[in-house]
Amino acid sequence: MSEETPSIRLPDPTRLVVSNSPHMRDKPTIKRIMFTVVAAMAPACVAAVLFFGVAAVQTLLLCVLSCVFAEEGWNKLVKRSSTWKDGSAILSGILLGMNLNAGTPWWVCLLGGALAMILGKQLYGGLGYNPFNPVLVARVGLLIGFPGIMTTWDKPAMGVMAVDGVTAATPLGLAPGETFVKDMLLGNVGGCLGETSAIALLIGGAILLWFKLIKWEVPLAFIGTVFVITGVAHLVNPEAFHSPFVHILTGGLLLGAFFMATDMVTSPMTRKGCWIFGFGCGLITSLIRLWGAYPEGVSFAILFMNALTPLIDRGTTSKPFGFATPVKGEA
Amino acid sequence: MITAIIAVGILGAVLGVVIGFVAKAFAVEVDERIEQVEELLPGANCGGCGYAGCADFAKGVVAQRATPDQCPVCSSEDVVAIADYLGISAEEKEKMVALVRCSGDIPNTVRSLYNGVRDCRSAVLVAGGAKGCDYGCLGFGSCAEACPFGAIEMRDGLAIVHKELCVGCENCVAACPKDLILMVPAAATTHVYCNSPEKGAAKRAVCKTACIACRKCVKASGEEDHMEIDGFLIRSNYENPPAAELVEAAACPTTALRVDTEHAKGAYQGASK
Amino acid sequence: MSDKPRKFKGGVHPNDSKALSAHKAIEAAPLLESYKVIMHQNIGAPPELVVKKGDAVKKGSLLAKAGGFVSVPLHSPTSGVVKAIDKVPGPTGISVPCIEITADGEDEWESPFEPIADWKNTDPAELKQRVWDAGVVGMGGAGFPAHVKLSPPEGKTIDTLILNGAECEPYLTADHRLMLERADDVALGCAIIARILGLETGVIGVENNKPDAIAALRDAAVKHGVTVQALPVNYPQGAEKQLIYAITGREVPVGKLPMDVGCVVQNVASATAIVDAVVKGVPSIERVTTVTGKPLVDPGNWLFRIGTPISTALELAGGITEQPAKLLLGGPMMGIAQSSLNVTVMKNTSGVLLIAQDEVSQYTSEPCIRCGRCVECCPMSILPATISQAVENKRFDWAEKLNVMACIECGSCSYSCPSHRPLNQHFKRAKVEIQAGLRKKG
Amino acid sequence: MAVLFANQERNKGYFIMLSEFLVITIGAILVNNFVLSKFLGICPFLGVSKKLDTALGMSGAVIFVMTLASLVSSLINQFLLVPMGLRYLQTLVFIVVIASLVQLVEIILQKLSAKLYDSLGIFLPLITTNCAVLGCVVLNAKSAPDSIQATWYGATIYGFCSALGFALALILFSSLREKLDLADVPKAFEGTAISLVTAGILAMAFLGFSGLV
Repeated sequence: MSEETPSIRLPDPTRLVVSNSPHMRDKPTIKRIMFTVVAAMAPACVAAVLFFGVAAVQTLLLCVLSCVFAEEGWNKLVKRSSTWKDGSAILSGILLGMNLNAGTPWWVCLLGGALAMILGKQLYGGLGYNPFNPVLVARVGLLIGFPGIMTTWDKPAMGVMAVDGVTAATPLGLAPGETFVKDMLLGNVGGCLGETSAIALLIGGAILLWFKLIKWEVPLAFIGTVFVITGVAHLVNPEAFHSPFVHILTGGLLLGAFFMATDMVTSPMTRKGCWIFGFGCGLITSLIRLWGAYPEGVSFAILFMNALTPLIDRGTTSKPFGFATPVKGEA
Repeated sequence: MITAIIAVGILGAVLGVVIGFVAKAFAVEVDERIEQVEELLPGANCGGCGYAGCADFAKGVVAQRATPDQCPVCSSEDVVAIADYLGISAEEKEKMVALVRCSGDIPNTVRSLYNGVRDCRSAVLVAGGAKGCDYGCLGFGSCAEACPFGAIEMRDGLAIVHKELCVGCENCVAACPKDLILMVPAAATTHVYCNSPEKGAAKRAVCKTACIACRKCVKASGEEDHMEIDGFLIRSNYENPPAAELVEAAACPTTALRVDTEHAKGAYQGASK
Repeated sequence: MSDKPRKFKGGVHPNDSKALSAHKAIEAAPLLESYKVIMHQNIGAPPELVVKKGDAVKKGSLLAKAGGFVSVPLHSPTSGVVKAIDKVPGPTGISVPCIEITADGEDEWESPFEPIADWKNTDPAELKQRVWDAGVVGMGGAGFPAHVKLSPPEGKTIDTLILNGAECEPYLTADHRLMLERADDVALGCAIIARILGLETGVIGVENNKPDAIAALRDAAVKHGVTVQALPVNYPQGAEKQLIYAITGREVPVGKLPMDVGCVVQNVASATAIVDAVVKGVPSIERVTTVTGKPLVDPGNWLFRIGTPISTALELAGGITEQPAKLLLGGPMMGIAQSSLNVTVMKNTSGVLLIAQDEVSQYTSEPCIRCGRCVECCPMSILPATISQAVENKRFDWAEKLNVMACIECGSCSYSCPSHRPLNQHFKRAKVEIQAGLRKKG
Repeated sequence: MAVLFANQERNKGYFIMLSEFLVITIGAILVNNFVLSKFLGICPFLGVSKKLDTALGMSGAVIFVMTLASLVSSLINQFLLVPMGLRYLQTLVFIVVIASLVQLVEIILQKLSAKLYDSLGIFLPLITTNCAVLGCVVLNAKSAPDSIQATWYGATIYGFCSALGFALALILFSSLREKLDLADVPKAFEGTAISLVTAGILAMAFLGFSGLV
């Protein structure tokens, strides 16, 4: 007892923390999640640099820097605590870079970063509150503002560390019938930095799925819907419409399906909601690609579905445990 | 020209008949007096009257379920105006203000380390909150948030009522999970800022400004009966409230006895241990 | 009843850390000089005091009698004198009244009732009365009077008895040791409760991570005509509603009790307390409690009498090697943090746990990033993220619409939240506010 | 079935009509959305979008008024104003029709759902001056004489679909605003400011549909 063993050390009650249960926390933090996604982007970044050379490095760096500085500048301006270290601004920067083409002028990159971080995110109160994917807000904003710049793509030149100034159209803009499947898998086609190498994007997507950072329902429903709709269109009229494989492997579909549509903040939380979300993205993308004025519809589709997300979440809440069975012998 | 007049005229007549018919079929009675009373009310929707906002209160007043003076915000002239409008008599009532019966700000109290939602009603669900004293102000400002008139200031983790801004709506009373807030006559100026029924030593262990029931103030008030003794706690007798001079005469050793305006200015320091 | 238990939706898998104390046999704590028995140890009405200051009491003497149907009597843990009716810090942090007993060291026994050896031929009503007289409460944590659960109201038929031996809380091993060392009594308790309810048999549900306890129970169960059901390891497997679902496939409707789906759930520790009360004539004055945590020198399981201060429990475990961040009563998922060592062991104190500084950092709440992890793991299938945002904005009407009342406060959502949001505290608050609102409405 | 396919010529006519309806529907709801690409009816769009429930009520009211106004105005225009050479009275007559319809909705709503009536408040009578309703009616009256919109059924469908487009924008926007209610928006941007930003981004998203029809 206490008299026999006075040397026993007991906790100092004044240094005990009181807080609500639970008193254990799982390991993942926002920072960890963000940097895992950054790591998942790495293969696509490497592929982009391989194909587009120094210009790709420049675009990516500019975007990341502008995002980080825009976020920090805003936080300073409205006197909020610094948030760039959580990694979300860096991730947005990389994603924005992947959505631009290699030869994008420096000022467009900077403007894009500011649009994404301030208009798309900080005006709403920062991470977690933005209803739209900030990167897509920036991309669509730039696309509407500078359609010329945003739709001229450099032709990739494997191994050449400088852009030769030759431009190429995205395969979606070319006449159907030509097949690029092998080139597209590797990434040897025109397009934005992140739109070219399907294999690199698939590796990244696999990483995200492995760490359970994205819900598999979204990319599956998204890509599946595009495949089915464009497939039917291609079967009906192969002259006018590309084969579904072209649709899947080209443009920002893989990038969008794995990295943009799955953004946690702006996609539904429920599994059922994710199916609907993915299906909606796929449907709108296909509509715009097949009949719309823009050759590419992924950004618009995701942005539109972002707006639908609160409604989807509301409509797909599953019945709480204990609501499923009626009470026996009671009205 | 004629055709135009006739066409528009017929059109108007037809539409008028339809609307008239529908208006009759779907008629709803509205008492105009309700709107008038609502105009006269302050429109703060503070709920201090016990009704859900001013519109609801106006309905109650017109239906004679409530009396105009139940509105804590209305000045007496407003009350008379409403009463005159409805042709009922108005009674004068004494103005009441809120009193936070605690003086334990951060420098004067022992606190436990608390990690969680910074809101009194949430904090009190976890280990009784963040202060050593079970009865004291938690200092997360739920009352200040509840006050529609900005009369409560949070200073050093203690809620302080600015009497001149308080209209007596009692929203803060319901907001405090520790039942610390008492409505007292605005005329009373001197209060004991403590609400702990614990023994003196137990109180002193956690707070430097607790009332330790030394009864100096009771003695100083002499025969006048200004103070009430309630176990280990002394209160002002609000039937016969003490004057500000009592504070000096009593020389409260813990400064729990205070004049409200001076308290709001932060003029008191806790007793050194 | 299927052989394979169902898996309830959601749940988390925290590191269980049970190895610290799972191998330590239950030791009886030595007799102390004084005990501070907290008066109100059950959910429901507080008991009424029957002793006064200066009274001499024996071990087992009645200290307070039940203050209503949903209330249980309180008995003295040892012989001695009632020194004072005092106050001690209660488990929720607020000081509560207690009866302080100075032990005379004799530990003289006075049974308040006779043992019932032939329980098989005793009237179930008498057995139930005995459970009440002995002051048995739900010893898993809630402290709900056991006899109330055994008294289904008119018109409700009970067809399943479940003994809860899941012990899904990390760190805790008290039930594990109890099931291992007193397997026979656990099975016997199950049989006695079954008789009170008029049932033939009962099921003992045990999580798969206690294979030795399952083996021991299986042998004993055959003897007493009850069955043992191994359950998958998934927190909160031991929550009443999830346990009933796992074993019977029935969902207890929100706001209803297990009785409403024909089930009664008792903790295994309550079952042994009932055996003590019926067969040995001993009231509920002691319990097995795990004293554990990484900062402790020698964690283990002890048989404490009620009223033992936590400081004594920590001394028995050899004291600490480093200052812990938190002291908890109960497990790390649902336990209550304490800021005083004067809290005493109660009938429902299943564990005394120290959490090391490096195990739980002081967290700051960050905005929700809508990752959906809380939605995935919520065993009640509600939307924790949305509800917490509603509560943050004081929109309790909204929270109610989102079924916050279904929340069982298991803490899985807060555990899994990467933004470290105090979700559970928000829900607790919302439930209190909504209930207060309902009371106001009448 | 055989009868249906017997008259090739007539079937072709149906098909063309059907595709024309489709064009009107998609055009009015998505591509030329009244709120987000024509920027008509912004007043209730911002005014009653704070809560989803009121937005739903407002949507219902607008759908009712816009469909009926299109039908009635088209009939009056086609069979009264045009034959009598009173085209110059169009605006006047349309406003009278809309005002009466709004009055009807108001009276009926006050009786049937006083709560919704209260929450819509001033915006209910303001449907009268809602440029979306008048715009829709005027667009019908101004459409090419051989287009489907010039017929009374085409006009009604156009009115109904335009109202649906308005409802879609309003409901989307209100669900977003409910979410914004919980957001930690900087003080300077709280309320209408952030709502307008959101409306802008929503309009950008709708821009993607351009060229669909």
